[in-house]
Amino acid sequence: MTVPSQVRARLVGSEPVGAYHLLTLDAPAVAAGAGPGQFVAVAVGGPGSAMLLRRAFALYTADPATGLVQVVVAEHRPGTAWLVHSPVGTELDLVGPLGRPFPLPAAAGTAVLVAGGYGSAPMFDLARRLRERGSAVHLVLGAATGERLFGADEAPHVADTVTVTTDDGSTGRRGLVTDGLTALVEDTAADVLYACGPMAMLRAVGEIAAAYAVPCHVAVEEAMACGIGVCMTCVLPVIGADGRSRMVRSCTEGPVFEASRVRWKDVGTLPADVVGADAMGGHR
Amino acid sequence: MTVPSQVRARLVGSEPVGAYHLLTLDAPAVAAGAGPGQFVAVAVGGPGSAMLLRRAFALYTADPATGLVQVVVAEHRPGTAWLVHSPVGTELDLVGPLGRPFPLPAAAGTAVLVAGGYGSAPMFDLARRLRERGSAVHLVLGAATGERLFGADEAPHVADTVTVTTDDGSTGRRGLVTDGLTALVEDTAADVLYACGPMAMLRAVGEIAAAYAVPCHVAVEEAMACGIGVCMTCVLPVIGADGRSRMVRSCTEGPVFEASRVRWKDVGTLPADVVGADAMGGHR
Amino acid sequence: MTSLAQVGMGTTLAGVALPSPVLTASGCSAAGRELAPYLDVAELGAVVTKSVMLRPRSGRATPRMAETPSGMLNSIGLQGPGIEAFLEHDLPWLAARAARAVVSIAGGSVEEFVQLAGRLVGAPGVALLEVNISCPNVASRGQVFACDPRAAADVIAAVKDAADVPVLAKLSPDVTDIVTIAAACVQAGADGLSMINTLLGMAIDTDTLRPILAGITGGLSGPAIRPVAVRCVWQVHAALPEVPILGMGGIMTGLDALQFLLAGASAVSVGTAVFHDPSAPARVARELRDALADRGIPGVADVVGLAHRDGRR
Amino acid sequence: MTSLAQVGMGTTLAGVALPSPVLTASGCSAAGRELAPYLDVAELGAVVTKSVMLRPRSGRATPRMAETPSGMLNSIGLQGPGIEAFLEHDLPWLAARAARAVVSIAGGSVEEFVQLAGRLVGAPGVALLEVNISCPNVASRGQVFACDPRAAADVIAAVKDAADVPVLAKLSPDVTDIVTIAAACVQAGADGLSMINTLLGMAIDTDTLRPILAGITGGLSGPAIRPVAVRCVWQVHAALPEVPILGMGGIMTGLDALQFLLAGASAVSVGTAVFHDPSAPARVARELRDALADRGIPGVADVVGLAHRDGRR
Ligand SMILES: Cc1cc2nc3c(=O)[nH]c(=O)nc-3n(C[C@H](O)[C@H](O)[C@H](O)COP(=O)(O)OP(=O)(O)OC[C@H]3O[C@@H](n4cnc5c(N)ncnc54)[C@H](O)[C@@H]3O)c2cc1C
Ligand SMILES: Cc1cc2nc3c(=O)[nH]c(=O)nc-3n(C[C@H](O)[C@H](O)[C@H](O)COP(=O)(O)OP(=O)(O)OC[C@H]3O[C@@H](n4cnc5c(N)ncnc54)[C@H](O)[C@@H]3O)c2cc1C
Ligand SMILES: Cc1cc2nc3c(=O)[nH]c(=O)nc-3n(C[C@H](O)[C@H](O)[C@H](O)COP(=O)(O)O)c2cc1C
Ligand SMILES: Cc1cc2nc3c(=O)[nH]c(=O)nc-3n(C[C@H](O)[C@H](O)[C@H](O)COP(=O)(O)O)c2cc1C
Ligand code: FES
Ligand code: FES
Repeated sequence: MTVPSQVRARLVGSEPVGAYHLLTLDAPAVAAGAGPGQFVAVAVGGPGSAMLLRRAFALYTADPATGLVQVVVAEHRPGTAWLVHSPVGTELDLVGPLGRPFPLPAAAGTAVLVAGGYGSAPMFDLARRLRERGSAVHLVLGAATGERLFGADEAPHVADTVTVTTDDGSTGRRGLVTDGLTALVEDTAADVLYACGPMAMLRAVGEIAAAYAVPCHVAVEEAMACGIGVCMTCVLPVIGADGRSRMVRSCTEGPVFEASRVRWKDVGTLPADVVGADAMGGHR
Repeated sequence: MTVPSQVRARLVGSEPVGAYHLLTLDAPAVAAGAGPGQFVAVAVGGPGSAMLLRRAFALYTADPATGLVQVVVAEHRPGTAWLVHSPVGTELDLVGPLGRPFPLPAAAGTAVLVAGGYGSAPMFDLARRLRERGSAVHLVLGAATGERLFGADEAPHVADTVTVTTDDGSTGRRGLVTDGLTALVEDTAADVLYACGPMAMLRAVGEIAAAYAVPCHVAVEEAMACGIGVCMTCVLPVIGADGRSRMVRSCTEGPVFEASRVRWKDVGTLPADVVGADAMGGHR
Repeated sequence: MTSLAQVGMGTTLAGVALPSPVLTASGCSAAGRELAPYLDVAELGAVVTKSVMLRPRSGRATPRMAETPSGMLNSIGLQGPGIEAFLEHDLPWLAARAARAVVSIAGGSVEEFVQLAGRLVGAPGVALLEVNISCPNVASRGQVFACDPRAAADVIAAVKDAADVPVLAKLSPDVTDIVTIAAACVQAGADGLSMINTLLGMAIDTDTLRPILAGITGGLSGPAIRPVAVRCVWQVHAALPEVPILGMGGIMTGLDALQFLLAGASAVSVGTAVFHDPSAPARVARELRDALADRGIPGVADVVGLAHRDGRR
Repeated sequence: MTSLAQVGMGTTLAGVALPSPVLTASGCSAAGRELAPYLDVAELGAVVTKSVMLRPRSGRATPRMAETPSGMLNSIGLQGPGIEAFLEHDLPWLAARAARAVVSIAGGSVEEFVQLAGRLVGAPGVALLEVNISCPNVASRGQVFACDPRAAADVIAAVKDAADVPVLAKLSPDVTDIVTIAAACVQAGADGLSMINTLLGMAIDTDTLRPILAGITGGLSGPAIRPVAVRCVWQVHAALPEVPILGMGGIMTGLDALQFLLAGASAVSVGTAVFHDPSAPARVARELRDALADRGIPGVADVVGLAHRDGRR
């Protein structure tokens, strides 16, 4: 795995794209060797900021040749607001690439990629890499509204087929991103699924994959305080190779997990059979 | 006295001037009715700032016709650093005009104005007003270095004579601003002194004024948490009309005081004869 | 969505009806007069006045404050003109504007507290007394009343006897178990609790290599302490759900105020925020009203303590 | 001005010589390994490891954190693999890199602490034990050891007996009188004190109208609490000037670290700052060295507790 770097990265581009902002950063050390599904952690608020914690963003592009990386940011609360309003030229403190990338299959085959909202960001690089290795790629993009789709225009360039859905029908098919997925998996005889987006979507994709006994890799999004594996805030219950469940760090052991390993319905709870749950007293 | 306003003021100009930054703000409500010696209090750091307290700056200009006010800012620590690096167009939260201005004499006469460093900021408007009322104005500007003089070029336009001193002799006469002051007061038969600058300088000017029995108005600079009179952080021991000393707020009852009223050597202490010192227990 | 006009902003604090749940905090708005350029004091829930003592007090030497990350330290030393001047100049100004006063009193002995409460009997516009027990008790070598349940209770019981309006005990967070102190005050007759006062803190000047404050230690306030304040309100409301709470500590926005109401406060005080924004108490009330409307909540009374229950009503 | 190379960065903590006064803080750098891309763990004063318990622990449900103004709340619940895995995987990694380990231990009973100390006897690279007594005592209905002088002393005395390295007692600021707890720990044999642990706090989600943390309350850390931490170090050093202190709480910069040394700490831990800047412990040490050089101070030893004395040496 690539060793992450901490760099001061110049913001060289910042432009609105639909409901999002596309930020381009000059960060050669981060761009070198980053894989799709990895993320960067950005300090926000500038000097004198009351915001201590970094914000995590999946890499949309990472070009070792130019040294540029791009992220797609949804303006949410103060940290992301500061980021999207930072003028070009701002120096950002960036750590990355972090986490494990989507694993690429050993042999060429047929992959279905499913993304919700800005969850599409890592899918373009993933699609390119899969096609480079000879796989067929079918890309499904969904969002609440057309504005919240990211990359629908670019999609046909990286995928063999593209399906677009929106909850309100403003763009593409009306409905959930998962609605036509069963048919697609069947029709394309998919032998691997990849997904990135809201937890409910990941879970649904994972269930479809399980029904067809197809491997499914999903990138989760858990609140992270450190992003580098030292704080234990970003955990979720994951079943290990030994069949036992553990609270696993999504920043270092994820954000990409095999969907069948994640105990979706127990996320946000402490299942009694998780390793070490029996030892929990009232400690904080 | 003018009632202060709280306004969102657009930064319309920001330029380095020697060691300082001259900031121009569009703030008609503040500009209307401000007098020399009054100040504004500016919130710093933008949204998500860890800096809670406003920073105080003396008004350099306040033009009711254009609605513009100007302040001269020395970059010191994070709050002033943020201010001087704020791009033109930034909206600043401004409260002012605050405090009491320098009192103007009832009759025309001869005034000596003494300023140290950015303490000259309020002196130009004061000089103009004194001359409008027929007074002769002698302006003494001093600073550690030539870089830290503010307004030496403008000075001849507002004063009858200008004396410039620097500690290092890089501009004007070498020495302290107070060095030639006794002679000047004597030569001009000054009948009022005004001063703004570091505490040690104010005290020295006050002593010279006392020696010649000339009234002397000085603008002090005490650390202020609120600037509007509600917190009691900005006090110094001042002798009242009844001869008794009190801890007096420099934001509302100052920043301009009659020098002979200030107990200079007791600033930063709690003199036992101050009203209410006898009641002090261990309360915080 | 509830329409803005429909949001019920009235609240009841220790039996006293207030038109708004947003008050000033003691020591952060003097006696209200200085805020007049920035807001209408009569529209506030009440003006909580700077703690007044019997005699005039000079306060401490300067420096009296230090800015800290998202907070500040103060060591004012309860500077003030004493109760007589307060009765003569401050209360009448508020009464003339139909503003409600919550008068904060401070003393070094039970007797001083009692005298203060006595002097305030019948004074115009006094809605409540707030008893600042974060004062050193002269009789026990300066131990702060609020740090000892018995000392706290003694003060409250005595003030309760002397006062003609409901009494709030103002608690310090600098204790091992705030619920014990709260319960002692309630037992002694407190009609409600104000919490929290500042945390004891200090800062050292890395140039002079000495403490910044002339008083060495000082009280930490501002958003930095808000999580501690919300926790105190939560704990006390959980243990004593019937006891009215005036919550404070780091409130800067309407959503901050909402956190305190959800934790169990019936009203809130806005303190240090005034130094950042002199219109803060009025702005916080507006923002709170907007937040309630956005969430379709009919009024303040509907959210008090709600976070202890099911969440979404 | 002292030249940079001349500044003596070595310090002695509870009798143990450390090459730098800047350490990590327990729970904020795991066991050091994850910091390797950002700094050289061997150059740190020591790595203070996440509090380890006897058995593997899952930690709490999520959400486990909330950002607050200049701080954060955490409610991890001491997730960890237990002492055996720690001895097998974590300590050897540090020892192989010639890094010093301060091993933090946590238990629910005196017996658990003793067993942990026993298992660590002879373990490689252990410079000190840090005893995290901010744990609920199972025997007294969950009251935190650090909040009761007797319970704290019992743990420390027992660990002291079992351990073969000097022992630091890690104190909680959530007490009425930290000096009493400090003195009890020292009396019981603590070779030094670590302070402070987090403050108990909480935050409420104004959308769900429920506490943010799954654990409801959590520990407040970061610059927000620095004034409280400096005050605790100051008070304890004033009362017990001979007792070595490892100071922590909101250290982000070299000047912040200097405040703790001036207040009386012989070394400092950098905790939450690591989440903001993974290189923080190394950066803080560099900035501290620069600050000492700028001030013409020969070394760390010259500033420990200096703010209690005349100021300018
Ligand atoms: C691995 C990963 C990849 C991500 N990729 C993207 C992306 O490509 N584009 C994008 O717009 N967003 C992405 N996010 C979510 C993004 O990190 C949050 O929206 C952002 O941190 C919110 O910051 P804020 O200041 O607006 O919100 P605040 O609510 O003020 O943030 C407060 C704290 O909570 C954390 N937090 C809040 N919401 C989230 C969230 N949804 N996920 C994780 N942490 C959160 C913040 O990091 C911060 O520490 C990703 C998150 C993770 C964990
Ligand atoms: C009435 C008045 C008029 C002033 N006029 C000017 C002016 O025209 N030009 C100018 O450059 N400066 C002026 N100052 C000083 C200016 O307010 C401080 O330099 C500035 O607040 C420092 O902010 P900082 O963030 O750089 O420093 P920090 O040290 O980070 O400030 C921390 C806190 O201390 C306060 N503080 C620090 N230094 C001072 C100081 N010297 N005086 C008052 N408060 C201080 C700040 O307001 C803030 O609350 C004036 C101060 C007062 C009281
Ligand atoms: C400068 C200052 C002076 C204060 N004076 C008093 C006081 O006289 N009496 C009192 O009970 N509390 C006093 N307080 C505490 C506040 O009323 C309030 O409890 C505390 O600051 C927390 O709220 P905040 O964070 O909104 O300021 C003072 C606080 C500050 C900052
Ligand atoms: C996420 C997190 C986990 C922590 N875990 C522990 C722990 O296991 N044991 C311990 O003694 N302190 C723990 N602490 C407390 C820190 O060691 C430190 O005392 C406190 O955070 C104050 O320092 P800081 O502000 O530099 O973080 C933890 C703090 C945080 C933020
Ligand atoms: S975010 Fe800190 S361990 Fe994952
Ligand atoms: S600065 Fe608050 S009273 Fe003067």
